[in-house]
Amino acid sequence: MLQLALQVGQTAKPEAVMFWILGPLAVVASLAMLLVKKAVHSAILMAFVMIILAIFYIAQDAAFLGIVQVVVYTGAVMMLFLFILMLVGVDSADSLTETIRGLRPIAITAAIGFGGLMLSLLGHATLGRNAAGLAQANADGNVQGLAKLLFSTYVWPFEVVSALLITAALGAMVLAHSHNTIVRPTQRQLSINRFRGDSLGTAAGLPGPGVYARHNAVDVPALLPDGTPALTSVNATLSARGDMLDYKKFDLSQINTKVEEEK
Amino acid sequence: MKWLTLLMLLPLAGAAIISALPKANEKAAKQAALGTTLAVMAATIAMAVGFQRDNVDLQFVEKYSWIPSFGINYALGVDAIALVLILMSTILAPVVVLAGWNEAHGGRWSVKTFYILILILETMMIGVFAATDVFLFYVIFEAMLVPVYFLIGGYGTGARSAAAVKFLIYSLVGGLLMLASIIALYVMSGAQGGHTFDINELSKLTMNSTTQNLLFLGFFIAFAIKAPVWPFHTWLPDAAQSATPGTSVLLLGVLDKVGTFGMIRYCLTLFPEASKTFTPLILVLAVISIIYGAFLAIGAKDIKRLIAYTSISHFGFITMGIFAMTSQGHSGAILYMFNHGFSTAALFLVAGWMISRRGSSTIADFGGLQRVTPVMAWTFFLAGMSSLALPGLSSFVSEFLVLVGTFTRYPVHAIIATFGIVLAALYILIPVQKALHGPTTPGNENLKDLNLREKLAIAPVIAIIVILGFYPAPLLKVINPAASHVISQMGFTDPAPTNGGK
Amino acid sequence: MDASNYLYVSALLFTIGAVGVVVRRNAIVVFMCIELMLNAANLSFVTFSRINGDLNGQVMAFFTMVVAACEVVVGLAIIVTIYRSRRSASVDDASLLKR
Amino acid sequence: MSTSNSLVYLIALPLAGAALLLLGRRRTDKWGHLLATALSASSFGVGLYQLSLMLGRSDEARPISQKLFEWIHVGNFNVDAGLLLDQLSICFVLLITGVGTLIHIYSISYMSHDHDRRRFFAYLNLFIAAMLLLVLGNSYLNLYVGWEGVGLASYLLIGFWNQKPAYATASKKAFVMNRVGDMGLSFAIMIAFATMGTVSFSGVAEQAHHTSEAALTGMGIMLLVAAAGKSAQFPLQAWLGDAMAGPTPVSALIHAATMVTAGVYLITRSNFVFDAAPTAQLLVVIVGAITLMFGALIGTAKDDIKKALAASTMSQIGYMILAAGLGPVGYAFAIMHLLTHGFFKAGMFLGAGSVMHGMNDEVNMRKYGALRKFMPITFATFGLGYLAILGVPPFAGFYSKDMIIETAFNAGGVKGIILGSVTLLGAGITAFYMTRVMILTFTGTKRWDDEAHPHESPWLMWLPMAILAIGSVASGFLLSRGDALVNWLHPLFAHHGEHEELLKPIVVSGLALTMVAIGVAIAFAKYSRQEVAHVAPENVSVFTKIARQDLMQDRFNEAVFMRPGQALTATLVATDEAVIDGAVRGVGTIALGSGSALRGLQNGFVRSYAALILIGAVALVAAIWVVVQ
Repeated sequence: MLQLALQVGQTAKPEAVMFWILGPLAVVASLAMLLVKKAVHSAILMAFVMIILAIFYIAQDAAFLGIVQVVVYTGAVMMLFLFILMLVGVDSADSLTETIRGLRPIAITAAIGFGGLMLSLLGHATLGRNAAGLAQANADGNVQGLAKLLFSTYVWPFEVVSALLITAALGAMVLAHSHNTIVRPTQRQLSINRFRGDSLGTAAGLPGPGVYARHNAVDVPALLPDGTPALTSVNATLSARGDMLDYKKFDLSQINTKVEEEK
Repeated sequence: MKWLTLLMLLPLAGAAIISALPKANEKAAKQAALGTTLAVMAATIAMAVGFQRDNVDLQFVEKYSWIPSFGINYALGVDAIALVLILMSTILAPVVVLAGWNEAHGGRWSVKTFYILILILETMMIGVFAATDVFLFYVIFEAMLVPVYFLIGGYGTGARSAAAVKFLIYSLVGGLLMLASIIALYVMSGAQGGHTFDINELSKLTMNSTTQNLLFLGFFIAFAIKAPVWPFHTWLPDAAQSATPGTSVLLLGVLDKVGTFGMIRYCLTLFPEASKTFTPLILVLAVISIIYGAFLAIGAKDIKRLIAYTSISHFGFITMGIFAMTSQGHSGAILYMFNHGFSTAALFLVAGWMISRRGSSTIADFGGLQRVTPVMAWTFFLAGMSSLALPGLSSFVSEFLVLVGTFTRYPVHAIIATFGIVLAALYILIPVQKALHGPTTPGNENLKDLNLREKLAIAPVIAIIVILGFYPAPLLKVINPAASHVISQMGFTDPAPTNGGK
Repeated sequence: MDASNYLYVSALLFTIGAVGVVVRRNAIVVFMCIELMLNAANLSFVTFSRINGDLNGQVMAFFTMVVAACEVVVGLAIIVTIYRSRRSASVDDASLLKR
Repeated sequence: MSTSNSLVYLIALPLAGAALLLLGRRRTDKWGHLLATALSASSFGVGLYQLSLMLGRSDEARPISQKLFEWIHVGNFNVDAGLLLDQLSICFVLLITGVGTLIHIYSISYMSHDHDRRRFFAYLNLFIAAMLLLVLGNSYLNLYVGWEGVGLASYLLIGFWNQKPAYATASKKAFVMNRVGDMGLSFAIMIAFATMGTVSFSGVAEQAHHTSEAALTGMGIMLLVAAAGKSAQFPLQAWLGDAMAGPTPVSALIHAATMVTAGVYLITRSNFVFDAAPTAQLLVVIVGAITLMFGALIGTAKDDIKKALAASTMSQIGYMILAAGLGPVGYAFAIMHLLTHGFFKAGMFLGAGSVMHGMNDEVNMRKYGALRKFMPITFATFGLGYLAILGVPPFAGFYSKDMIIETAFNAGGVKGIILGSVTLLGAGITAFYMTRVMILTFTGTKRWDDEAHPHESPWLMWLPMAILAIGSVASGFLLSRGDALVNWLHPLFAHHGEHEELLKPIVVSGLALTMVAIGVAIAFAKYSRQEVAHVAPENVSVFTKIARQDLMQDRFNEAVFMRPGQALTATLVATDEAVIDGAVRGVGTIALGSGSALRGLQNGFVRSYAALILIGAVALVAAIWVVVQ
């Protein structure tokens, strides 16, 4: 017994160090994922958590799963996320202010309750005190062990899951395939719209950023001849992301008064 | 010959024919409905002739396996009680069709649909009395609500949708309680030698008194709502007020009888001990129904509501007769069910004609009808006299039997209930005075008297009321063996004359 | 090193993921949170596999991954479709369930 | 008991008439009244034929019966529709059909201007049939059918002119109060069945000896209630005065001669019950005595001739009930008074009808006066009836009423003295108010308006009056000659030896005549010597005021039954709406409310659904936690 305990303690030491560093990191990263404002940041944090989990798998004698985790999640799934993010673009609604009244306190209370109860339950459970370890099961190698199970006991679910995967791929294609519900306007149509539209203001095309302004950066709106900023001159994505500079600073009227005061 | 199945199929066939008719040809639909109901009536009478009246077992028995994995059978059979009620239903059906010839106009759906619903309802009316499999009974018991719901909600007047929903919900609540009891019976039958829904098998179950009491209540409340017994009655006046007169006749005359019929067939047979336990309570409810219904009828301002309240009073008598556990009370109650069907039918039909002529169902809007429409006034008066149980008319025999039968075992209840006959005089004579007597109310001078169709419709009802008043023996001879059989099954014998303790 | 520590981490991650699903409005982030919850479950599976000394848990985790991948593919496709018609990836905007 | 097949015709003939006339409707307008009269007369003929047969048999063999058909047979409750004709019923049969036929004849003329005459005759025939069933039924239940049947006929006839709301109300009142009495009869039948197992007269008579006094007393009291309802006895007397709303022949037939005496028949018929139940018997006597005085007092204050006569009827029936309550010695005298009363009161009612006929249907006696000259025949027949009711020898009332007074005194002890005094006093008051009626109507000066043209009635009307007047004169003498009626009825009643004679008949007659003389004298002094006012004077004593209002009987009923009843009805209607239906609707409201509250959760936001799932998960884990702990 003592022998065993010592043995476990010895072999476990590096793992413990690893765990105590990476475990909190994973938790913090996932919390951060929850709290950051931008979806891109969330995605990066998510990838981070997943890599940590891959490490955990490997540490727990699940080498194959660890590799798969890196390949599938951090590789494929997270790329997919980022790809979609880029496709969809950023959204002005993506703020952290709650719109459904009372939902956030309820969610947090429930989550605390859930987490607390789970932890308490785990604390009371009597498992894991003497982990059996996978030495025996992985005797022929982890991949071989898994393969044996997958292609014997779990062959039927395995096939079903493969079918699911194919169906999902097909489904995604069908769903994402655009039927051009909105007819894409032709060059001619766009031209007509420009000149026959409500105002002729757009006839010459959208103003470029920074014209007449004190800055000519892309995130600063141009100023119209009367001194008012032309908001359309800044790229819509930038304004949606909130990356547009505060144009009030560059308002002509403000500039003029400042100049006069300097005199 | 499979009489009962034939009886049930006939109206369905009629309904199928009507549904095949063109929608525009309303007259053909009416004629087909009348023809079908008359055929059913003839078939029922033919079947009744073959009934052996001294045989207390179920007769015309049919049994086919329906859902074998649950032991559910399509099992039919009638005893005298069911026979009498089926007879009443099938006689009333053509009367209702003929009397309410123009009832379906102005409904939400077509005239065709109205008669299809009526015929489907007739099938169920026969089935509900003939079913001997508890599950089959339950299914029909609930399915009956559907055509009635549409008849009230689609063709009624006033707040018809609300009334229909109220009726439906009340009945469903009762049905739900009954279903729970039925499932419990089924489960227990499994534990005691094989799952079954057969009423004869179920009546042999042994169960402890608590179980029996609870299951009894499940059944009884369902039937008390149906009947309706105070305090489960408030759906009836609303439904009767909103429904067309013909529907009301079927509702009060036939559907409500399912309640009292169920008390005999299911409550007493399946739970004899619990029935005895609850008898004091039920008798009190019955007496309250009698008096309460009568008072409300006196206070009613709407003629249809008034009739509905009188029925509550009458159902109190029937319930009291059933639970008095004497052969007089029992026979009286069964006879009362039959008679009440006709006297209420007469009242409702004539009231319906009065209302359709006047365009109002408020009693105060009528007046002096005896001068204007003597035949209609007379039929209403006669129907009213039957309702107040005037000797010489059919209701008297049954009411008096119930009272006498109750008196021998429960004198106090009988005495209080007898006060109902004074109240009955009031609740009939007050509307008679307001509607038929006095000076003719302005607007009523040109009302038309009954036409030939209406006379033809009401004549058989009045004839039955009068003939059975003087000569109820043919019916009593059929009912008596069955009634005494139930009483002896329950372990009761009629109290012997006491000679006042001397 | 007590293997059940992984379970604690798993529970915490799962809880955080659950909160995220409820609180965040961007559909993509919601999906990420769901992935987080699935991963937390996977961690539990792997840990239990280790505790029990057999590979069944790992097989389960493997299946979970595949299913999760399917779900992400379809889910993101749905998001794209919705975005195309509504110009928004907020889950609150798609509240048609109410009607 | 021998059987007969012809009893049914007694009832069937008038019943067929009623059915024919009612169903035949306008087609029978021309000859309906003649048919009805003929059928009533033929029924009388059958009665006479039965009497002749009966006279030819010995005492024991006289009752005959007929079973018509099986009626109600359930368990040991067995009632056949059966008829019984014995010495008692034959008296009634002849009275009903005889007087009935006369009144039919009278009505032919009296109702000739009414275009609903056919309906009137149909009702009359219906009444005759029902009344015959009442007296011929061989069991209480059969009697009950006739009992309610006459109630129905009475209702229809009182309300014959029901286009007048007051008349319609009067008919309803009569029916309802009768129903209270009917309820008593129901109870009596129930008690009979529960205690003796039979409801036939012969069965109850047989079983009465074996039955406890308590049960018989109960039954007796209930029979008394029934009799009080039908015979307008205290405390169910209030309907009779209003019943005068019906046409006068109806008042004569139903509310004087026949139907209202059914109570006396019931008590006499049930002699075996009352003989064994002294308490019930005593109550009968008390009710009779109270009603006797009650009716007499009301009679003194009424200006409406028909109501005065109605009050007198009530009072005279009080005499009969009182006599019937005195037991075996009184039954025969009750019946005798009933028969003679049938003649003279019917005659007087017809006379009143004749007066009204000549006076444009005026009923207020203060608007009559000096009619003697204009309607001599009416005056003569009315006068003979008047002498009969007063009990002046040798008119009918002398024989019958004096017998009752004598029997009352002979009851012995304090009871005898009280009863005797009451009957004597009643006789005096009767003399007073009947004299008042005579004076106000026929003598004095004329007080009618110029529109009235009093004239004698046609012969169809005065002929029945004349025949009844002959009856008023002779019936008493004929019935009491050699104790004819007493001996005739003797076999039906039990006898407990001879009663002792406390007062000699001659003394009683003397006392009675003295009282009558005093009454007549006061009436003369009050109404003949001085001018009669056209309208009833207002400055009268409080007693007169109370008497004019029927001794507050209506006020009492209103205050004790009607108002609380109406209040109860209103309360129950409101309660039904608010409480019982309210409870049901409350359940519905709760369901709806909780539904709409829960609907808030279904806000369509995926995230809130997710939150719910989370809460569910918490609950699940919490449950596990609880189980594990």
